[in-house]
Amino acid sequence: MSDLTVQVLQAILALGLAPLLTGMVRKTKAKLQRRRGASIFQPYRDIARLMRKEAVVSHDASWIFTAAPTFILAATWVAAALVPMFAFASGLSSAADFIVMIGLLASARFALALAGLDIGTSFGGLGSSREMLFATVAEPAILILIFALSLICGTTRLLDIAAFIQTAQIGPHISLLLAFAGLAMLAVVENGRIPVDNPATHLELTMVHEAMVLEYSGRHLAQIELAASLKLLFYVSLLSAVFLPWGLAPAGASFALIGLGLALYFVKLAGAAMLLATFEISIAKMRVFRVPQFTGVALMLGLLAVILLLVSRSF
Amino acid sequence: MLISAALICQTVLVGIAGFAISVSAKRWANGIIYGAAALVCLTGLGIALASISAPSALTLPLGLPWIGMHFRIDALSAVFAAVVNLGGAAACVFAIGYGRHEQFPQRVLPFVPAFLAAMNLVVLADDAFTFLLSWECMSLLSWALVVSHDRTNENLRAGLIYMAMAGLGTLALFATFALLTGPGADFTFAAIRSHGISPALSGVVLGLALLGAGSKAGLFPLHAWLPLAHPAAPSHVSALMSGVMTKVAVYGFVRIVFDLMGPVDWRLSIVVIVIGAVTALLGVLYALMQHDLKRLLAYHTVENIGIIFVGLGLALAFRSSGLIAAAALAFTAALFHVFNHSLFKSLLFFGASAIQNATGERDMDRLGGLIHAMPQTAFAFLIGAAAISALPPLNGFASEWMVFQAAFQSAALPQWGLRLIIPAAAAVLALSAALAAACFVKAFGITFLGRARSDASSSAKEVDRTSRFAMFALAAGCGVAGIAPGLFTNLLRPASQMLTQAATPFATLPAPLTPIAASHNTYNGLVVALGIAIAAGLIAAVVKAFANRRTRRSDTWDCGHPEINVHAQYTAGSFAQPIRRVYAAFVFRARETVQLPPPCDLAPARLETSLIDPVWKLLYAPVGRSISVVSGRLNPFQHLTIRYYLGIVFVTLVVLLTVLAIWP
Amino acid sequence: MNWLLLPAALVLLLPLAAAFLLTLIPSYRIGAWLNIIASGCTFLASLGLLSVRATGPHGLLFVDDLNIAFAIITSLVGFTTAIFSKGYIQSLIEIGRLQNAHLRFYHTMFQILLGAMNLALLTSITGVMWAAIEIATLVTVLMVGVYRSHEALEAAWKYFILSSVGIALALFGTILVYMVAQPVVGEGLAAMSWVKLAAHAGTFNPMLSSIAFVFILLGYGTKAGLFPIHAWLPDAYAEGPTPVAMLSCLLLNVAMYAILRFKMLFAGTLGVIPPGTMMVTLGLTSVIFAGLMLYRRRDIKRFFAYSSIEHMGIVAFAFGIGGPIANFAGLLHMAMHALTKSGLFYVIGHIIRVKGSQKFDAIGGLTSSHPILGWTFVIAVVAIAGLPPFGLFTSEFLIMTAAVNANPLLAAGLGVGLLLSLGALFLCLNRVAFGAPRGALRPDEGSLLPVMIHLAIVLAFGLFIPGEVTAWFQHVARMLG
Amino acid sequence: MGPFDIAHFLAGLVVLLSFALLYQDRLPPLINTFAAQSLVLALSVAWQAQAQHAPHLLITAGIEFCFKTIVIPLVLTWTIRNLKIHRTVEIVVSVGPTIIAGIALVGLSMGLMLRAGAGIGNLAHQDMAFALSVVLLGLLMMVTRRNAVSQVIGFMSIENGLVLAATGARGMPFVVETCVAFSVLVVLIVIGIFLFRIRERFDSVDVALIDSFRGER
Repeated sequence: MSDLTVQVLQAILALGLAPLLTGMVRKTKAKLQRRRGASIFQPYRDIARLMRKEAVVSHDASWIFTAAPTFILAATWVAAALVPMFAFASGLSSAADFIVMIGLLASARFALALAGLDIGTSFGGLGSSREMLFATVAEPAILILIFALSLICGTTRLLDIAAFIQTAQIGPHISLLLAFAGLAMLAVVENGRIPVDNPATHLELTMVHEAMVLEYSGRHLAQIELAASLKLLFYVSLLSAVFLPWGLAPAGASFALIGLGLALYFVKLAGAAMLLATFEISIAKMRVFRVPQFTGVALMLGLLAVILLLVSRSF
Repeated sequence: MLISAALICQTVLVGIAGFAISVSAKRWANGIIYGAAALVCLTGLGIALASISAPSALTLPLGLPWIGMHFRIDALSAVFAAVVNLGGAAACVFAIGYGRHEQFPQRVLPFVPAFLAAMNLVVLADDAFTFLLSWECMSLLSWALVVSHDRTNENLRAGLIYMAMAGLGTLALFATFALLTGPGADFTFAAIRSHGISPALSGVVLGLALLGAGSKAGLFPLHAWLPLAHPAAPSHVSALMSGVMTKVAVYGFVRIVFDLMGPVDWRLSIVVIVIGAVTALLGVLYALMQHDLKRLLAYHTVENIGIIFVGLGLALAFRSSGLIAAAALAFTAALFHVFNHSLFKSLLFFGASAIQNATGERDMDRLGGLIHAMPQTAFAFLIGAAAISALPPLNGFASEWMVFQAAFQSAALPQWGLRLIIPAAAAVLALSAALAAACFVKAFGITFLGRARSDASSSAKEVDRTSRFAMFALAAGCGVAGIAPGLFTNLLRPASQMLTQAATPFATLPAPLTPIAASHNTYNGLVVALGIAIAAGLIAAVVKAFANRRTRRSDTWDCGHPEINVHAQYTAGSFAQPIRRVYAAFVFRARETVQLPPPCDLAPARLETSLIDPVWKLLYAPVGRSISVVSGRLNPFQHLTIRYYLGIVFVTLVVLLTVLAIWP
Repeated sequence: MNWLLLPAALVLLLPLAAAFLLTLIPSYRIGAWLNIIASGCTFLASLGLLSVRATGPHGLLFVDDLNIAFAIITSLVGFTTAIFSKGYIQSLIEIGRLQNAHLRFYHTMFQILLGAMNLALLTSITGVMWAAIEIATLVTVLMVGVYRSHEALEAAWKYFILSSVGIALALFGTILVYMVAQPVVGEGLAAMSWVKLAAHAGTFNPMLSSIAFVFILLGYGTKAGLFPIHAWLPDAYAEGPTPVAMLSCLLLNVAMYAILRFKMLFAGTLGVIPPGTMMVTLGLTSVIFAGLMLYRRRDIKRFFAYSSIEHMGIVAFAFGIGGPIANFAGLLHMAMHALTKSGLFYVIGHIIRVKGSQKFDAIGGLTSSHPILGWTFVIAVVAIAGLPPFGLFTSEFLIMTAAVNANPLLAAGLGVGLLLSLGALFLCLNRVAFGAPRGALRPDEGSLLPVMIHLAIVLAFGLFIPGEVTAWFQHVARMLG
Repeated sequence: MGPFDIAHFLAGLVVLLSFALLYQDRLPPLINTFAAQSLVLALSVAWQAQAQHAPHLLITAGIEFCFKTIVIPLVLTWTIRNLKIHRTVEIVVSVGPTIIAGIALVGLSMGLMLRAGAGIGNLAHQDMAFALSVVLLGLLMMVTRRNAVSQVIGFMSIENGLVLAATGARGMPFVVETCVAFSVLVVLIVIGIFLFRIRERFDSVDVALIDSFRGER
């Protein structure tokens, strides 16, 4: 199958699977909390419902407010589409590396924060300023982790990283482990999951993401919700691509291999959902000003990984 | 001969300045002067671009009689000349409209063209004397512009501090060139290059160069004058000083350290990297604490200068270990960032001055909701803000991405010290980038979004056409440089070939930007931009097709409190509060005190925050104090009676004689 | 004697003749004109000196490249000062601060001062130079006291006592020099003539010559206003008439010239302490001290008096460092400073006339209230601050370069001093030239042309130094060793 | 005893008399001591005149004698009487330390000249040493005494030192002229004291002004 088709397939699949992942997480949480919970397809229904509703926009809103959701979704989507999910699609891999993906998410965040400020409510401001605070701690951590990865694999291109991990016999590399832990923590922070933020709450003191999108409704909200779950999917497939790339079909592989890749990918998604849900119900939400420390741990892990690598290389 | 053409341009600029002196009072003067200056700058830009690949030199029988005035335009100076003239042209075009609101045109008009000429001459100079002459003229003319609105004391104070720092820098450069030249009096760069410099001295020279160029570029802790002086000047001049003059300072550093000094020890590169990283971080932290828009922008200049110096430091480190490909990458990244910063910083200052014209306000806490009144300015400013926050697919991201790629090459360095410091520096850069994003969410959000916080901002009008044209031109530049960075890195190849003996691979559109080799990491702004566009298009189409298209305009949800006060919105201070609490508590000893009124008292509760600027507290204030103390102690010398003076003469005589008597 | 020395004779005789005439002329208007004309002729005659470059000694006079330079600067500044003093005197008469009788006296003294300074420059005998400088000093004392106000008399008296002691020291130094030279050169006039002495330079008794130089340095240094023997200078500048301040700039030069001559003699001898070291020490302390003092001044004339001390310090420093570059720079600096500073005092004279006071509190916002005067002042201050594109920038650049290569620590000290004065000068600009106008707003009558001329020359030298001048200065620099 | 010994002896006497000047604490005897010093100086100059076969030095001697030994002292005494200057010398540093300082200065000048030693005649440089010490002692006096009169006398003793030096230097030209030129200074100072009615000290023209005006306040 040609690169481009795989690429397109990935893009569509990412968009299509994102709500499913969210649904799975919710379902698992409900089960673990001894609730029946909504079906794993509930997110699709929500989005459809929102699409059907009319959009309510404040008098004070500017074009930023209405344009932001589309841009956010688009940027996140491009980022997600560039992550190898089930096969090596080198079609656009030369266009963007790990840093670019982070940059794309940063652009999305920038737009979201502006949208939060656009109405001029204190909720929006609160959400934006906290979101940006989290970002300031998260981004250096991510960069250091990328640094560690590039030290291990000699590249920052996700495809090559995945390929390297898949083929090279590095075994259980301690720095790799550290990097994994760090990235996982960052994924939690970036997606505003418990303990950092609670996507299910509407209690103003605790919410960050929800505070920014409080004013949204109808199709705008739908796009934002979709973007949120897409971001989650992005991180899950990122982690799986970097740290368990096994099963990724090589470029130009046969349908069989791609099918295998797909199957494995679903398994990975389900596993990730399980893990996330378990993690979330087993921990309490923390205070806003503890979050930088939480992220700081990730940063430390990254630095530790780098230093270990340097030591192992120089001696 | 290109160089002579360039020099003629400068002469014309000086001529325009002279003409401006006589006519500046007239109403029509503004347009003509700035228009002419803009044309000359565009010509200069053309010359610069033409001479990137065709260096040329010229010697005039001026200056020091035994060497004359040497001028030369090579790959490096051509790049910087291009930056200078581009920024100059933009500023002049902007000023055609903006300058009409100038209060004292006769204090501004004559100096701007001369200032441009001086900056050009710095870049073109090819001997130490000419370089320093133009350098100091540049400082002097910009000082005149800083104090052009001389009725406010802070402007005068800013001018004073600026001039003192400039003097310090110039003296440092005197010493630098004196050491480079040696006892002889042949100050031509060629001669300096020929006899090189002893390794023992290279450390001193680098330190002096950092002092000299850094004080003008705004390296920490020499940046103190910058946020005072840049906002004090008329806004298009602020744009010139921030966007262009700091780049001339960078040029001075590059010329001295990369070109004249010859090989540099790797230990010295650590100094540059560390200073750069510290500057970047503290610059953006300072910026976050501001609520004056122009001062915020000035502090961001400090941050970006830090990023540039990190790039230069990396280049030095790689070059000292012979990793020329990596060195070329780092060097190109730094120069590319120089170019990008000049674009978006000018753009942002234009936006700020447009706001100042429309509202008469610089304090963000008295603005807000301007996007409704001035949509086009808002859009241009948004582009600039996104670019300076290093967001793809704009140009700021492209250059910072290259810096990061360069940092990733550090694994190949033999010195473990560098291999430990460079990742840390990279992390600091990422942190400052994230903080910059936060800062510009604040700057744009508080200024343009939300609801108007004062009548001034609610009754604002869009600025005139030429000003908008200048802004959009620069915004377009940011876009193009972000989508097709290859176009610009190609222009930098001769310079990097000259100074690092290597260059980044030649980029042909639509091929991606390749730092080292095509097999390695690459970034294609075009594809990313297209991807976003296509995705957005698809989404929009889908939404249009399937979603409910009705939109109801209604009031903001007020949580049940009717008519929310505009002051309930987040302000610059409150937006920065979490960041202040996390970061500034340590750096600036930020303290918050809440005073709640006693129960049943309707007085408002007060939240007071206090910041302490460590640099002023620990460096500048003591100097000033010691000067006044010492001069105070010595002052009585002026009030003595004749007999005491005779006593002094007597003592001096006896002391000298005694010295003679006991001298071995 | 050789007809070639005609210009030299003229330079000396013209002022004396003029002085004699001026004593006879009652009307101060004619007097002022005559004063101008005489000074003008003297200036032309001094230009004539260029034609007799480097002809050896002729009796009491001799001309070489070194003293031509000084003579020309002296008579040029004397000329412009005369022009300035005409308008200045007019205004003083109108205020009634001076009477006609004083003016007769004043003009006579003016010419005598010029003549004495030229004599000190052109004579070939150490003793005659001493006498000439003494006369110049006494005349300056009388001119400083011409206002008869308490402050003026105080200043004059202070100046008088201190400089008489200085003169005594200088005389003792001169005698010592004779003692030093006598065994080598032989008795009589020979042991006092520059040429003979210069011929035997380097063969003198080192200890004795060091002692002699100490006395010379302190004696003439008092005139040159070097720290710590500068005390008279600010008072004399501030309390005397402005033209006197302008002429004092010249007296400083003359004193420095004397010191230089003696340094040339002893530089060669392996003195116990080389003369250069002493000059560098005094110069550096003067620069830093003056730089600090500038911050405490409240009187514009005193302020620039201290700036003069600073610049003489720089010059002494440069010559102390020695070597072709530093000496060249020292000469350039001296010339440029004389021109710039006298021009500056010219502007200040106008400012004081406009504002009717010389206190900073009463002067402000000139660029707004009197644009031309204000901006001229700004330019002059920029020039005196050693900023481009003016001549002092070139000289300071060369001095710093030489100093860095000679001894970085000294260079650092000089840098501190320069920085201090730079800050003070711009502080002064903020007070005087910018901000809201303060003080009286009388219109400024009288032309600023002479200042323009001075500044134009300084500007020209900042950008382009004519080849002849260069060769000439370089030759002098080589003479200075 | 040889010619130089006498010159030497007279020069030593002059130094001794400078010490005497330092020692005096009342004005009239101070003036008289100065007159004595000038007299001795005149003698030594005259001696030098015949020793060096330089008749013009006799003129100098004459000037010294008439002017400094007779005229000036008379004028000063007259001044004291007319201006009602009270007679005690106001001393800053008391006599004892001053004398010790003076001795130190003489030692200094001796040391300097001895180091200079070679080159100039053996006795000539001792004369120089004496002259130098007279100059220094005169300065010391000007610095440590407050009265205008005593300071004038200090200044004139400096001049004595100069004359001693000038005449000590063999065949120095312009000695006479120099003496005249210098005496002009002295006269001017004395006139100044009259003019400004300086009673006690010439720190300031007008004592009342010392506080109001010094440099700037």
